[in-house]
Amino acid sequence: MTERKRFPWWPWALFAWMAVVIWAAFFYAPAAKGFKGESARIVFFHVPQAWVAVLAFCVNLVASLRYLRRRDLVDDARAAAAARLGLVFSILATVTGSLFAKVMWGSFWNWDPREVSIAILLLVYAAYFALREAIPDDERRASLSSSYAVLAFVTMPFLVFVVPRIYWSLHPDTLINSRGSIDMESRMFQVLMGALAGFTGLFFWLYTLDVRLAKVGLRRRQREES
Amino acid sequence: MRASSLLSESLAVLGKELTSELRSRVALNAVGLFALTTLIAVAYQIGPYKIEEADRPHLLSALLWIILFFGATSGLARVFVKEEDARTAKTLRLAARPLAVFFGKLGFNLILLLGLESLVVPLYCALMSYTVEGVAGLVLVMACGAVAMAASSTMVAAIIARASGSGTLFAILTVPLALPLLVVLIQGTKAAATSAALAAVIPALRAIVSLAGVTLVAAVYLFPVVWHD
Amino acid sequence: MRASSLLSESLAVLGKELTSELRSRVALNAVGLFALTTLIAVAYQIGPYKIEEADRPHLLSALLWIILFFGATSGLARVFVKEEDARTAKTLRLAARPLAVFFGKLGFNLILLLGLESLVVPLYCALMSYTVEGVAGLVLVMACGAVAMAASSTMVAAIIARASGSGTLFAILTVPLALPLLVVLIQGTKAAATSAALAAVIPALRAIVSLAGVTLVAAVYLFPVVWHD
Amino acid sequence: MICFAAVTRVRVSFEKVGKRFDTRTVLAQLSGAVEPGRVLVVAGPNGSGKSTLLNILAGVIRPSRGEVRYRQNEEDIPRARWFAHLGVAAPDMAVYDELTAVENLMFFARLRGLEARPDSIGALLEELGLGAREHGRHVGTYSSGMKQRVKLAQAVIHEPAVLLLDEPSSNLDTAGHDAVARLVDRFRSRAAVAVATNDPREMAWSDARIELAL
Amino acid sequence: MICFAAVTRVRVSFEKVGKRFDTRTVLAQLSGAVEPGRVLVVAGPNGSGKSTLLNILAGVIRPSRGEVRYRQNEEDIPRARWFAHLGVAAPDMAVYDELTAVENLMFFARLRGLEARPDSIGALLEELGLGAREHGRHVGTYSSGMKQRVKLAQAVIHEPAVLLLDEPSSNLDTAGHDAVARLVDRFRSRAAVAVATNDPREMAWSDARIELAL
Ligand code: HEM
Ligand SMILES: Nc1ncnc2c1ncn2[C@@H]1O[C@H](COP(=O)(O)OP(=O)(O)OP(=O)(O)O)[C@@H](O)[C@H]1O
Ligand SMILES: Nc1ncnc2c1ncn2[C@@H]1O[C@H](COP(=O)(O)OP(=O)(O)OP(=O)(O)O)[C@@H](O)[C@H]1O
Ligand SMILES: [Mg+2]
Ligand SMILES: [Mg+2]
Repeated sequence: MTERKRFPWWPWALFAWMAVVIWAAFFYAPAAKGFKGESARIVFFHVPQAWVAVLAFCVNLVASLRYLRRRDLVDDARAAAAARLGLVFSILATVTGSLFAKVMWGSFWNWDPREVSIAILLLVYAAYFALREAIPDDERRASLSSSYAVLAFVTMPFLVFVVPRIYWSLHPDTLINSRGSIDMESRMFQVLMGALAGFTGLFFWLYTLDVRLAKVGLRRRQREES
Repeated sequence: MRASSLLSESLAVLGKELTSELRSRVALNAVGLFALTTLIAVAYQIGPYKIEEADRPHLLSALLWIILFFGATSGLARVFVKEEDARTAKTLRLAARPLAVFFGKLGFNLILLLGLESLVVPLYCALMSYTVEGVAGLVLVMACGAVAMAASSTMVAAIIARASGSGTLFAILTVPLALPLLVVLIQGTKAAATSAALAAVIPALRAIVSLAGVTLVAAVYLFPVVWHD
Repeated sequence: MRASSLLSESLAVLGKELTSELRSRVALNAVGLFALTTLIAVAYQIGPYKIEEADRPHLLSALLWIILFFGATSGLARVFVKEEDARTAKTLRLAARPLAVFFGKLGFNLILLLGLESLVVPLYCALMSYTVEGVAGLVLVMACGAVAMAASSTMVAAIIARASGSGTLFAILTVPLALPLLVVLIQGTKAAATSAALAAVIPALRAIVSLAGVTLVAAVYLFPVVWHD
Repeated sequence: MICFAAVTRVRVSFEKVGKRFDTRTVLAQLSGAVEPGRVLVVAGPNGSGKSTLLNILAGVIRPSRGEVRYRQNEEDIPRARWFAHLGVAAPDMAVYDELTAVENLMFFARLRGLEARPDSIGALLEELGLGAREHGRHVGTYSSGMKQRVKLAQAVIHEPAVLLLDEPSSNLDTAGHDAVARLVDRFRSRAAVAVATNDPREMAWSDARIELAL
Repeated sequence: MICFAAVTRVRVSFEKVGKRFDTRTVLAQLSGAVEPGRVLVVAGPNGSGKSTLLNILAGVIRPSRGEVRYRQNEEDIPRARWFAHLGVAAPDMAVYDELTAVENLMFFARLRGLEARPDSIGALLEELGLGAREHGRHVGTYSSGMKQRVKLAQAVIHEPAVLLLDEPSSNLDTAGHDAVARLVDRFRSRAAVAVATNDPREMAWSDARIELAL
């Protein structure tokens, strides 16, 4: 098992990478046209955070389905860890988004469909944890929260893709627009891709940490049992 | 033979549900009366205000669905919580197939919702002077909406009932799940209110039906897990 | 000596209520989350619409109270229904003085309501950009309103719990009782929102306090009858 | 636990008590008394009205006819004060699942105006056969017999002058049954005790007996 | 009542079954079997894990370790089909208060795919000692012993191949106790029966016995 290795190298590489990305976001990338002042630089944080949140909820879904199939409590710990990180990154995306919105649209909160979708998403996963809190028994907690996660995920596409399109929105379109091309200055694009990779790495680092911690707890309990 | 006996068992559950609710009497029309009082409070406090003509269709359909939704949640959760409270859940769990229980309870909730809608919607239109152009479209939206809402709330009620029994948790879990549904339902109702053509509600209807379908499929897969834990 | 022991017994009931709710954890913040989701649903659907400037203070305070009211009813009924469901009601009935039970449960509901208000009101003001001139006045209205609402809903919860046990019935009975209260509360909130002077809320406050007083006196007189049936 | 009720002697008498549910007469013209210092056993087949009688004596159900009186020193106690002298355990009563056994009993003691300390409560639970290592667990996780013990402790924590026990040893094992027998013996001398039972072993506790018929 | 289960013989075996709640081990490494044609009595003091074992055998609780198997004609029955062969009565189960005894049993019969007629249900209730004049009343108004009889009827209405009874004669009078003894005897020959009990009289029914300790 990897627990033996005290100092895996890649978290350090990750830190270095993130430092470079942060530097690049402020000094390498140019200020974007069509945005007020230097405000566009927040995109390098806002977009990766939103992306990681979506990724985390996908990981949560996969782990939940796996739990339902194999009934291994480690999968439940994986699902919980992913949901926890998803919650944190959605909050970060909301905070950076609303800072952005204050600059661009003049108010922190505008009831833009994008904002509402993410608020609902936050509630869904807050409810997920409220449910987990409510169930004392390990196995029952795992199977019920997995079921809720699957049910919640089923409505996610409607939140993220359908609802923002039904309503007129202030929020920019997706990166890959309807013409199938990418409209972005190339240095900006490089930094954004770098940030995406960095935040994804950050997510997986935190995720493995959390899962390992949960595994240790599970194993300690198993030892106590025998 | 499997399918036909599933039907008969589901009907047995539905029948049990109906007799036992009709006998305690309160629960059934409680939902209706709750919605009614809410209706009056809303109509009394908000009704008299002249909402801009352009905002009317949307605002009024939003209010209507908020009332229906709260009326429904206060009743729908009962269907499983009741079993846990009365300690009949274990008896039922040991005697019935999960899917028979799910479809029976779903049927009951559906009947409750349809009854609620046919009580509230005409009254609301009258009290708030809400004119609906496409009545056929509205009926379709209401019917499909009831199916989708019943499916998701039956499922959530089952989860709740097993979670150390708190009726209030129901709301927390359903409301965010139901919001996307609410949004498309409001769209559909608005479309029905403003246009007599049936075609106007088709986009919303498509979204409602697919949400209902997805929820039902997920529920059929998940309910046995939740029910047998 | 009678009075002081009544106090200590009421505190015992309140303490029991608090530990048992804190332990099941969900129920307490459930009400909060429920109100939160409601808040979002309402703000999302109604918030963006520009309501005429003249109508704003009234409409917004009406909406605020409707949200608070929904949030509260979903939680307050539990306080007695729970006892009947868990079959602890007979035990409590045989061990405690009716008034100790009443004041203990009233205290619990009051804490719940005050917590709900301090969560919802600031958020509502922020989300709906509802500017309040007289903050002190608002706080007074909210506090007195909580007492009045807790008194009437505790009483109704007791009636409900004995009436062949349905939590939903609670809502039916509270709403008509609460309508006059809601009206004066909305008045008071509106007054606090539009005027910084504390004097502006005095008339509404007087009405609220007297309504609360009347409800409390009636409850103290009626509760032992309802409780011992 | 020192308590005002320990020194009082209350006599519960019922005269021509009858109870009808809808069209069915469950009790008819029943008279008798629960005397301090004696154990009254109420026997009879299932459905004969044992629990109904105990509920009437406790004031939880009003009789359709006849009258129940609590007398202390030749004076009638008003109905609203009965509960202070009364300890009851019955199959349709429960204690709080979310509280531990000790918290439950602390609560019931405070309701009766007692200054109960956890150790005296612990002693009472031990007397009923619930070991100390269980005291800190939520009652909701108890087995049927453990719950029954907590329920019995709740009935006697304030040393009531009148003790009404409905099927006190249901769900209990032999050790539990013996503990209840000892409990009844302890109260025999200072309280008026009534026991409704289906268990032949409990009939032996009786000083007086009412046999109900279907 | 003719039923597919009447001719099937199901053997329930459990191997190295253990159950932990939080940090407490209730059952550890327990093995054994409920054999068709025999009555297994599960005895032990309150809180020793009798109900937990029965719940595990019924599939209501998952064991923390070990395994339960239902075998019929040398073939394993999948967990999802256990319930069709199973009849259970336990203190933490109830039937529907708002329905009458007959309606309750009609409901449970339909759930099992049986064509139950009211008269055969009436006969079953009479066998358990619940007279015909009570059949039409809501179970909510029944006495504790009458409810127990309906619960037992629910457990056997489909002539299950596996019968799990937890404290079957709690709340019952002597006549009721005899009726349960007769019921167990009737099932002894054709079903696998397990009885968890605190009542010394019921120990005598055993062909095999598991004694649990605290
Ligand atoms: C509170 C306010 C905001 C929230 C909650 C928010 C939320 C989100 C979310 C959830 C995404 C991911 C969407 C997806 O993957 O489909 C996203 C992407 C994005 N947001 Fe925001 N946002 C906010 C404000 C803003 C503002 C004010 C701007 C700039 C004017 C902005 C620019 C972008 C861009 C350029 C993307 C990338 C689009 C894509 O590739 O999908 N956001 N935002
Ligand atoms: N609320 C009620 N409504 C109608 N009938 C009732 C009600 N309560 C009790 N009964 C009936 O009164 C009769 C006596 O009931 P009771 O509970 O007193 O019997 P019991 O002697 O305690 O029996 P058991 O030994 O089974 O506990 C029963 O037939 C019962 O069905
Ligand atoms: N859900 C649970 N959580 C924690 N502990 C539990 C749970 N269920 C049962 N226990 C504990 O497991 C032990 C065994 O319980 P069980 O109900 O099996 O006992 P039992 O032998 O049936 O006792 P009785 O004769 O009193 O019915 C008890 O100590 C009980 O408190
Ligand atoms: Mg009885
Ligand atoms: Mg047991």
